[in-house]
Amino acid sequence: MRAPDLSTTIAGIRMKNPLTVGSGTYGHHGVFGQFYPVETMGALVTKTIRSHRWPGNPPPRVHEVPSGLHSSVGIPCNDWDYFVAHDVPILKGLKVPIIQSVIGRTEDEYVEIVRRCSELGIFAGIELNLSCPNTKQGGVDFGYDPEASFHLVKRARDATKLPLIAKLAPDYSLLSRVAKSVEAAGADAISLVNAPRAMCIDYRTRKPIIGNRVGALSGTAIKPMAVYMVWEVYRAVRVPIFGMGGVTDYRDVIEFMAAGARAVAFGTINYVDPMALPRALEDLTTYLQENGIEDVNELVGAAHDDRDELLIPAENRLESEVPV
Amino acid sequence: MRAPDLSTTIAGIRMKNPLTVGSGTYGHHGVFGQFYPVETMGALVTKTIRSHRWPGNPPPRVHEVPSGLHSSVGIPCNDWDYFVAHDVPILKGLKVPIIQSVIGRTEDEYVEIVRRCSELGIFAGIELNLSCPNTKQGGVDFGYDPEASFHLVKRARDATKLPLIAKLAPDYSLLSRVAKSVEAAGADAISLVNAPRAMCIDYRTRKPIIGNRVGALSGTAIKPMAVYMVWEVYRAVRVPIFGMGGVTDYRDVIEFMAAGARAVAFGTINYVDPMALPRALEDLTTYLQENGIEDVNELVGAAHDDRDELLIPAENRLESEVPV
Amino acid sequence: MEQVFASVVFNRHLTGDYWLLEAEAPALAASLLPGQFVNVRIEGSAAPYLRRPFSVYRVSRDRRRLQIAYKVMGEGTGLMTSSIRENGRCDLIGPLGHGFSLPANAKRIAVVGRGIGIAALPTLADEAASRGIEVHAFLSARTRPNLVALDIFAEYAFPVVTHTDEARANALVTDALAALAQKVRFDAFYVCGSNRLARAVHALAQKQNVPAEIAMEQHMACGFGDCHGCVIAVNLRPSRGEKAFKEVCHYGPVFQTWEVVDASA
Amino acid sequence: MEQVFASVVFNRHLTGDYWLLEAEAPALAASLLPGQFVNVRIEGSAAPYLRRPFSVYRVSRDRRRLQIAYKVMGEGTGLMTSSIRENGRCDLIGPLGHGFSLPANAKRIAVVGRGIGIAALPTLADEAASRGIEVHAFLSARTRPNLVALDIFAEYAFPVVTHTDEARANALVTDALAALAQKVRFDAFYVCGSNRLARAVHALAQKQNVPAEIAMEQHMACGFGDCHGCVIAVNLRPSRGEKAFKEVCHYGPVFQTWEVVDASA
Ligand SMILES: Cc1cc2nc3c(=O)[nH]c(=O)nc-3n(C[C@H](O)[C@H](O)[C@H](O)COP(=O)(O)OP(=O)(O)OC[C@H]3O[C@@H](n4cnc5c(N)ncnc54)[C@H](O)[C@@H]3O)c2cc1C
Ligand SMILES: Cc1cc2nc3c(=O)[nH]c(=O)nc-3n(C[C@H](O)[C@H](O)[C@H](O)COP(=O)(O)OP(=O)(O)OC[C@H]3O[C@@H](n4cnc5c(N)ncnc54)[C@H](O)[C@@H]3O)c2cc1C
Ligand SMILES: Cc1cc2nc3c(=O)[nH]c(=O)nc-3n(C[C@H](O)[C@H](O)[C@H](O)COP(=O)(O)O)c2cc1C
Ligand SMILES: Cc1cc2nc3c(=O)[nH]c(=O)nc-3n(C[C@H](O)[C@H](O)[C@H](O)COP(=O)(O)O)c2cc1C
Ligand code: FES
Ligand code: FES
Repeated sequence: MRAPDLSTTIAGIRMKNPLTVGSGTYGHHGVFGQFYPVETMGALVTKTIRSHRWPGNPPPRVHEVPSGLHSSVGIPCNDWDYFVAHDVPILKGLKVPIIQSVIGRTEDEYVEIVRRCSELGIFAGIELNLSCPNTKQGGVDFGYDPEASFHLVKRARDATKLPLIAKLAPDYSLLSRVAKSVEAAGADAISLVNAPRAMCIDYRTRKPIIGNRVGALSGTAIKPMAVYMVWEVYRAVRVPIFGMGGVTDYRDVIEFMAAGARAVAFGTINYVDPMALPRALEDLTTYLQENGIEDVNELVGAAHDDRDELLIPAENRLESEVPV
Repeated sequence: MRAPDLSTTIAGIRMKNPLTVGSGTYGHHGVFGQFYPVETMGALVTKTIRSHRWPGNPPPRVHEVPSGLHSSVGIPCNDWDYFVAHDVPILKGLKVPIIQSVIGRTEDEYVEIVRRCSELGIFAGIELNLSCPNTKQGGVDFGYDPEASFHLVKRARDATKLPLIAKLAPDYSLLSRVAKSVEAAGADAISLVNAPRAMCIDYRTRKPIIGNRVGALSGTAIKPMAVYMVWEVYRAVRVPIFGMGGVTDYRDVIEFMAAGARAVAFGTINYVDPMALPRALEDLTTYLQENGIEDVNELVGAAHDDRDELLIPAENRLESEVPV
Repeated sequence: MEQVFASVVFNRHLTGDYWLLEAEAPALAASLLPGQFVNVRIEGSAAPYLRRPFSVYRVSRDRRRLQIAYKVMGEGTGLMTSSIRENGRCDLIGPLGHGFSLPANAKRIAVVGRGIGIAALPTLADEAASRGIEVHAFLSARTRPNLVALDIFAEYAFPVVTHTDEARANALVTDALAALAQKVRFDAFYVCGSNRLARAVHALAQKQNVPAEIAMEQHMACGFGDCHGCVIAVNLRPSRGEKAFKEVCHYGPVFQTWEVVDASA
Repeated sequence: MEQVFASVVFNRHLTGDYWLLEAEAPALAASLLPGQFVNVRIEGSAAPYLRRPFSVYRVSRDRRRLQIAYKVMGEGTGLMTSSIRENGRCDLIGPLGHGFSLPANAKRIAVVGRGIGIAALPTLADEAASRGIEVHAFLSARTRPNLVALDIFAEYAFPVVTHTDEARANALVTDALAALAQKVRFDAFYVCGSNRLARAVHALAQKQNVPAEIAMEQHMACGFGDCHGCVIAVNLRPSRGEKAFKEVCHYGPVFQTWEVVDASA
């Protein structure tokens, strides 16, 4: 039997297989490939960077919960000159498409970091981490506000010719509307989910455990919600989706792809089982072979009986609903 | 040492302790107290009823996930006459405040079932399950729409003099706004969280596992998110909160109370460990004693260093923001 | 129905893919009726999350102990083999559900089981034997070692017809029953563990106008009627037509075959 | 640094609350430096979710095997006692972090440990012994059986001062060190397992102007620098002032005492 074709193109980025990593979950202080060659994956998504130095959140930053990780790292970051001097030369040497994740506290900061990253000429795409409170607009995350995310993505769109991926956090009420907003603003793909906000309180002290009080929840525990959200967004937009949230093995990869993801990211599992991605790649290949699937892209959206008979109502899909 | 005072009053309902059950997770076809006297708990929240007969969702309805339950039961319901003939006499016999949970597919259905339940004169309160798609308004759940939930609660408010509790599902972007809406509309308390939407896909068939395709996620897995949401809503509104989501033991009760819940509900755990609630009650009593806490209400909000130095920004708390 | 922390007498390999768990649980064993089940919690481990339902395989003569014969399928049953230990305890809820009914003046019945379905039949055989009813067993499995309970039917010298896929992949064990039923009269049929066998038994029962019961399975959350999770579609009348969802743990696991055969079609 | 599925030589109770795990892992053992650690995955169970970090307690002479001395604290270490079995395998990542450094011409050092902190010291003692450096050990624990590693220091006939809370609740084992340090010269101090002892050692080291190192602990997700989860606040200069967050798994676990003492205050 012919070897299945694992390659895919997402947001114009050609990947030799649909597997990648969640921003911030792979890569050691600029060192990649500690456990296997980084070229094993279809694309590398790097840790989110900012336009300025940032120490990150106070410890403790991580706390184990059943089937998951509760954490609040706060996206620590060196300054731009350090990044250029230290990280860029390393990234240049990698033979894998690199998607650089970026964040800002304001629209201007987002645009600035997008522009700088673009100019480096080494990235295959840029991922906008929209999980930052928009302090000018009442502190709701950009990614939780259809209008703010529209404007932000639109300005980032104007600042770069690179494929632009908007990364959304889990949400229920506005998820599809935000997805449509970023699509309308020119995002080439949507990445979801970022880790949802969460809190653990120590019953002895009755105070939050994590230094930042509010943290995130990631890992296996969030998978059923993440799969649902990919499924919902797949029905709401036409741009491709990077799916993630609790992926641990090839079965999860298939689950996310069937829900509608064209590429799938390994996140928290990289901390626990660093060989999870290469193993999943092997197992996925075997699965495709055993099931007579010649092209991995056939898996995309397979859980939808009929993509056009959409469960979320038609009104929500009207272009006019997108804030402009 | 004096025995600690476990009693609390929430939404005007006097409970001899702050423990209750999540709607739909306790009570067997109108039979209560299979494992322990229902009077053990501070209040009984019954399974959501509708104003009409409803078969519920097709099987399979339940599926185990790591640290949680994925389910879609669909709130099956007998008709009103059956409820009056069969359930009401049983409920009348219970010596515990009963909060009847209700749902409708339209505002009118909600109002109708609230009115009928009120007239029975046997309930201590009514919980509005807002997790129903508002088909007239694009299919978004009432509870995910600040305006729709405001109008709905307002009409329910006019239809009953009983304490009214609005039950919200997990959300990020609009949660506080919805909480403020229902408070402004006259809800006496907020119950959260209902189980968030989720999906599991069988990697072999690549189709959703649950008959309804979309289901809910409940149990331990959602606890860190639920605690966060209680914490956030506690900072956004002044009405008391019934906290729930993955509670398994007294430590979780303390966690939810410290986050801001005045009463705490046991949900999915009732299926697995039906004696969890009475055991938690005992352990909570010991904890209070060992920590020299004389009144259980002292736990409420203990995780907040300063309730008035609110993390969610002031703009979000303006009454003018509430849709009217 | 109650929750019991039963003390484990033994938990060991039985035959084929099966393990046999015996526990001291007088409160459950005393009142257990044939075909009822228990819901087992795997303690000391955060996973699995839910209980696991199992038919009671056997009750000791003094009605103090009960047995479960379980097939190692996935995570839960896998952990049961290692975590439930002799002299340890086992968290059980039971007896659950509605079991088999034996017609008042029955003389002879046929029980048909396949795979793990067979595990529901010994309690019925014991009850039948105690009432002097003759039981004919028709048992089917993938492989010979997976034919559990042969020893139990042998105890009573009840005739047993067996079938394995290794031997005759496409035949049905009910073929032998159909043939026999032309010669001797059965007062009731019981089937468990296979849709194909259920349809065959139901057809035969209809033709002969005798009652036929089937023990059903469905994924469960609670096992005691509180979650509404374990429904199957059932016919409300033998003539079909109107249908409803019914909880297997509460209205079943035993149903009339006409209630369930073709109900979800 | 690599992931290894080490074959388990034994895993048994050591003393007090401690267990001792020995595994065949030449790839890790060969390159391991004193004070480095490994991150253990508890296999075959969905919980716990994360790995558990442990100092390497000892490396065999042939540098093929390594040992971990672990205290049974919670779910993870509890499961380690039952799920890691002789001849089974153990999923390890290591060697991790930066370990202790011995000054070039050191003749005599003092190691101070309390509780599980003691488990980080034997690899240092072994290295010192091999370089002919004399080690004085000052070990403290809640109870006498929890004083692990006494046998190891005895092997080399290194002098050991012990302290238990049972015996003298409020005294510090460093009191003895401070007294001795007035008479003999130590070329370096090492401390692990207690903030109070760390402060005392640091003060002494400053007074005597000798280097002092401390092995730190922090809750970890990955253990190999990828998650930025295990930071502590550190002083960037001995004179204090500017501070930064540094990852214990990457920049530590061993730090200079001036880096960490009072840094988070
Ligand atoms: C009333 C009843 C009686 C049963 N009696 C027996 C018996 O006597 N002997 C025996 O070996 N098995 C019996 N089963 C089936 C048994 O419950 C499953 O094999 C077992 O739950 C599998 O658990 P697992 O974790 O090993 O498998 P997994 O496949 O990992 O389980 C995943 C989930 O699916 C559920 N599940 C899997 N298979 C079944 C099934 N067939 N029925 C219901 N839920 C299932 C599990 O409970 C769990 O929630 C019975 C089931 C029911 C409903
Ligand atoms: C670099 C390093 C070396 C260590 N060396 C040893 C050693 O040699 N012997 C030994 O007995 N212990 C050692 N520890 C502590 C050991 O990691 C914890 O005791 C263990 O993780 C507890 O796990 P648990 O599941 O039993 O406890 P739980 O309290 O249930 O663990 C819950 C969570 O907290 C974390 N945690 C709990 N205590 C600690 C701690 N002290 N440090 C870091 N994380 C913790 C766990 O890893 C887990 O994520 C070391 C820790 C670090 C960071
Ligand atoms: C410790 C940690 C750090 C993370 N850092 C980032 C980050 O810098 N940027 C980002 O977009 N997502 C970040 N994430 C989110 C992950 O990329 C991913 O979206 C999320 O964890 C869900 O996937 P998972 O459950 O597989 O981990 C981080 C997650 C964790 C746990
Ligand atoms: C099977 C099942 C049925 C439920 N039925 C209802 C219901 O009828 N009405 C309602 O408001 N919530 C219902 N819930 C939600 C619970 O009351 C609770 O809000 C949720 O499950 C979170 O708590 P838990 O994680 O402790 O279960 C149901 C949950 C489950 C798992
Ligand atoms: S399993 Fe809960 S109702 Fe049957
Ligand atoms: S534990 Fe992940 S960086 Fe240290």
